[in-house]
Amino acid sequence: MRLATVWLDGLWDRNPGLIQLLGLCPLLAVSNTVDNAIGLGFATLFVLVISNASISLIRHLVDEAIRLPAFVLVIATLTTSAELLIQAFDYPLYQSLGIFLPLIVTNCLILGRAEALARREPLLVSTMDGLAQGLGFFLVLVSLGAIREWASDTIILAALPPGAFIALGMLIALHQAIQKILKRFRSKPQPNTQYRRVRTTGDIP
Amino acid sequence: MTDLLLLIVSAALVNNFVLVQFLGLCPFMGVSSRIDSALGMSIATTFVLTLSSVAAYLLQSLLLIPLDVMWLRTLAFIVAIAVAVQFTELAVKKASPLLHSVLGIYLPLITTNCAVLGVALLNTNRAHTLAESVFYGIGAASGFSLVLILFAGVRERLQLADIPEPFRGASVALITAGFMALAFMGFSGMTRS
Amino acid sequence: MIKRPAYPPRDTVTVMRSVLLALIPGIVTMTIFFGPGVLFNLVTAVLTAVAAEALCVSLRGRALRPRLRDLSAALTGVLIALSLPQAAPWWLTVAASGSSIILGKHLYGGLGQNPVNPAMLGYALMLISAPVAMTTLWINPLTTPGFGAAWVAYVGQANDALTGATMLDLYRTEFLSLTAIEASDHPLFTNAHLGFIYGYEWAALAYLIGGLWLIYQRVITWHTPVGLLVTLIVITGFFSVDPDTATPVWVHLVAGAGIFAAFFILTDPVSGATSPRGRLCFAIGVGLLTYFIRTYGQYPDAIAFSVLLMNFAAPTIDHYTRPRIIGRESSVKGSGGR
Amino acid sequence: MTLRLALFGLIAGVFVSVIYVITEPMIIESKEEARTKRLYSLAEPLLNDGRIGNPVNEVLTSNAPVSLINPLPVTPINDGELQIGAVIPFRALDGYSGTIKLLLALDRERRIVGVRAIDHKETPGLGDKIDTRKTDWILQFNGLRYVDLSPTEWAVAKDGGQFDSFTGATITPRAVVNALAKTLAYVETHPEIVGGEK
Repeated sequence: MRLATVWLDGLWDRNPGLIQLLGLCPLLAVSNTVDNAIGLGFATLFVLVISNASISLIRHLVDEAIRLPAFVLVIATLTTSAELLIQAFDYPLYQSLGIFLPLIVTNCLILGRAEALARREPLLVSTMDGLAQGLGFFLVLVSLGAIREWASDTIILAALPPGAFIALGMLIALHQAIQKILKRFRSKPQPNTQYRRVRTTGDIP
Repeated sequence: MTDLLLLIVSAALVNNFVLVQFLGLCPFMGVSSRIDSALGMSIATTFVLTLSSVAAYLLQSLLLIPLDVMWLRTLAFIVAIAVAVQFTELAVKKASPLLHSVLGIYLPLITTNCAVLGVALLNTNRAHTLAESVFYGIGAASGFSLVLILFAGVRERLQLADIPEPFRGASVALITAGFMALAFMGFSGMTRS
Repeated sequence: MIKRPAYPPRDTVTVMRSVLLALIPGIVTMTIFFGPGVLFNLVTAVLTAVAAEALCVSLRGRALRPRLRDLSAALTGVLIALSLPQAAPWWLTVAASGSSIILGKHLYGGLGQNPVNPAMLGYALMLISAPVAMTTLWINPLTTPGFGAAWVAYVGQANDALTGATMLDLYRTEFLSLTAIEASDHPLFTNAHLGFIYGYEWAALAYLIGGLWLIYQRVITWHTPVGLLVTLIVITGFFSVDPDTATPVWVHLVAGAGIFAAFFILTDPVSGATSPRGRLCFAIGVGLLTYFIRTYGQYPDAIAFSVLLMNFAAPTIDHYTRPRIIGRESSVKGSGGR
Repeated sequence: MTLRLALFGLIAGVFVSVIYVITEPMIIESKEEARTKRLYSLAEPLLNDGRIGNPVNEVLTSNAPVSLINPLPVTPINDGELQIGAVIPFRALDGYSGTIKLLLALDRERRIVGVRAIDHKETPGLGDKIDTRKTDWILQFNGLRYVDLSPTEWAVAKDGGQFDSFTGATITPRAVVNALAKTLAYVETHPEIVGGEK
């Protein structure tokens, strides 16, 4: 039951790309083609799953004072590894992802999951959460890539920066519209939306 | 000198960090609901961005290149940025408790602002000199601050608008940011480098 | 006719009707020099705008009649039609007008709530999305097409002989290697009546008359048009020291959408700044940006981009120029500090 | 606690180093393969027989056009010991939005094997049609030699030359054609760059 919620949250109810608005920078920057989107989506998924798993494993070893630097260290190590692996296996992809590959380090989604969940939960739940959130992010990234690449044949704007913002805005509107319809059919009330948001994007008074 | 000024114009307007290069979007969406908080975030980011541009340059030319460990770049930079943020916080706290009470809350957010790491990486990718790194950092920061403050103003106004239900919240904010990026396309092609 | 009101008209219908009336001289002149394509654009854009307005209002389940009677959609249609190339195919006009109303206006909840000028948003969206159509289908006023040729252009097969780039564009691309004297030998200059550019001089005059009438009617104030036009004259004058490389002042003033925008676009009360001082800042900003984008940018007429940029700056301008209500906020003007 | 953090740092460093040591040879190979692939799409007919040699820097004479950087990094293409052509970079400085960087592949008879725009900031939808991802415009030069046309014919149609430009943009195709013509004219007088003789 617990794992089912984790999956539903990651893929739909609290999708990182559409609801939590985490990892916006790569989402918009790398969604100009499907190939780039798939490449960065996989890299992010890889880093997220392993970082969630390893942070869950070391969760008893870190205390408040060194929590943040330790997490950043874990994520940076994994990102550098992903960078090296992509260079080794698909150099053109490495070139077209540019700085957004190393910037996985600062993807708020990854640090966010570490802070919100992995530092408290056991290995299985943390890994599953990483997989679910990462897959949710991957799917939004790839669909955005597909929409933009397909539309850019007729509308040049779709391939350019404004097109990225507008396309994601439209996707979110679609998600909200579908969510509203779904609400009517669900018997149980919506999960509490006052989730603890990570400090990286929180709205500051 | 002209080249350095053009570098600022390029990073601030033509290739605006937020709207064209998609860097620093999380604080752009997160901290832009009021002009005053946007202003605080801008000042803090400008400071850290310039500082970390210099730090990354020194780290690269004094440590990474001589030791031939360029592949540790990402790891080294993120640590340097974390240290720079920490240092800024301490310095501000000592120098002016008043300033610290205003900027303090923004400082921890900056470690994960991808514009900060982004500017360091771009500086090394483009093989900028020390002066170029500093000016590029200033340009990036002013571009970030400019759009953050303007966007905050627009969002204050949007809060009063009767927006159709599915578009409320993040959706209309992103589409409006898209229109802002559209307006910024007017600057495209302005610096010929 | 409408009498000069003693106080500014508050009612939307009256304002919209006055602005539409003030545009009539411009529309007539444009049609004389640029052919019936202007009217085709006009009809298409207005019909699309009104249809899009009706669609959006009914989708939200609001009352339809008051929205259609306030003429605001029709005005947006007219403004976008007058901004588009005169040989634009129908789909371009439909797309521009439709996106103006849907994305520029109803996304934000309709009349009075849009942060940017809908017509300029539609124009900029089209300029980026269909740059070839937007930059090459301008009618050369020396070869005004008849009804038949205009219709052929309208259905999408414009005759190359009738169309080309705008005068501002020619200065950027074709006149580069010429001296100022050689450039002024262009037939559009030698045929001109008032010494400006053939066709454009009368259109500019007609818009000016309409605009002055609007000021007389107190529909708009002088701040915006004066702010834009004076800025444009001063900055282009300042930078045209070398006439061989700079685009002359009068070309900046007359050839683009300068005068049209000064009276009819920038004066949009919703998306601009509110206080008189704010409006002046807004108009000066548009003028400066227009010059720099026209001179160094990638896209020819910069008015649309400049207006959009200043629309986004307007709330911030308001934030710092708005007269504060005493006692409600500590008013440290310009500092923004608390 | 600081000690523990330093320990984490050490583990992280070792972990990354291990990955680096494993992947390094693969990265070098992958980089080289990517370079070959890019050249292959440009100079396919030459590479059917030839192999890509190591780049050499060719010092140009003082009459070299601005379209060529000096010294010029030339990538020779060899068939056994014999050079059968070369790939050279050139640039058009007068594009609509700054410099357009291009690559040119020539065989030893100085016939164009391929031209590609590899970096430019031309307006999307207008000037960017020089890019093979948008249109095939730039392929029209394939198979031509500089001497096949008179110098005045090496220009866009609008300037009285042989080459059609595309609708909406004049500056970009003009810049590319002019830079190409200047480059070809220079190579014509210095055929040793592509392995040929006068």
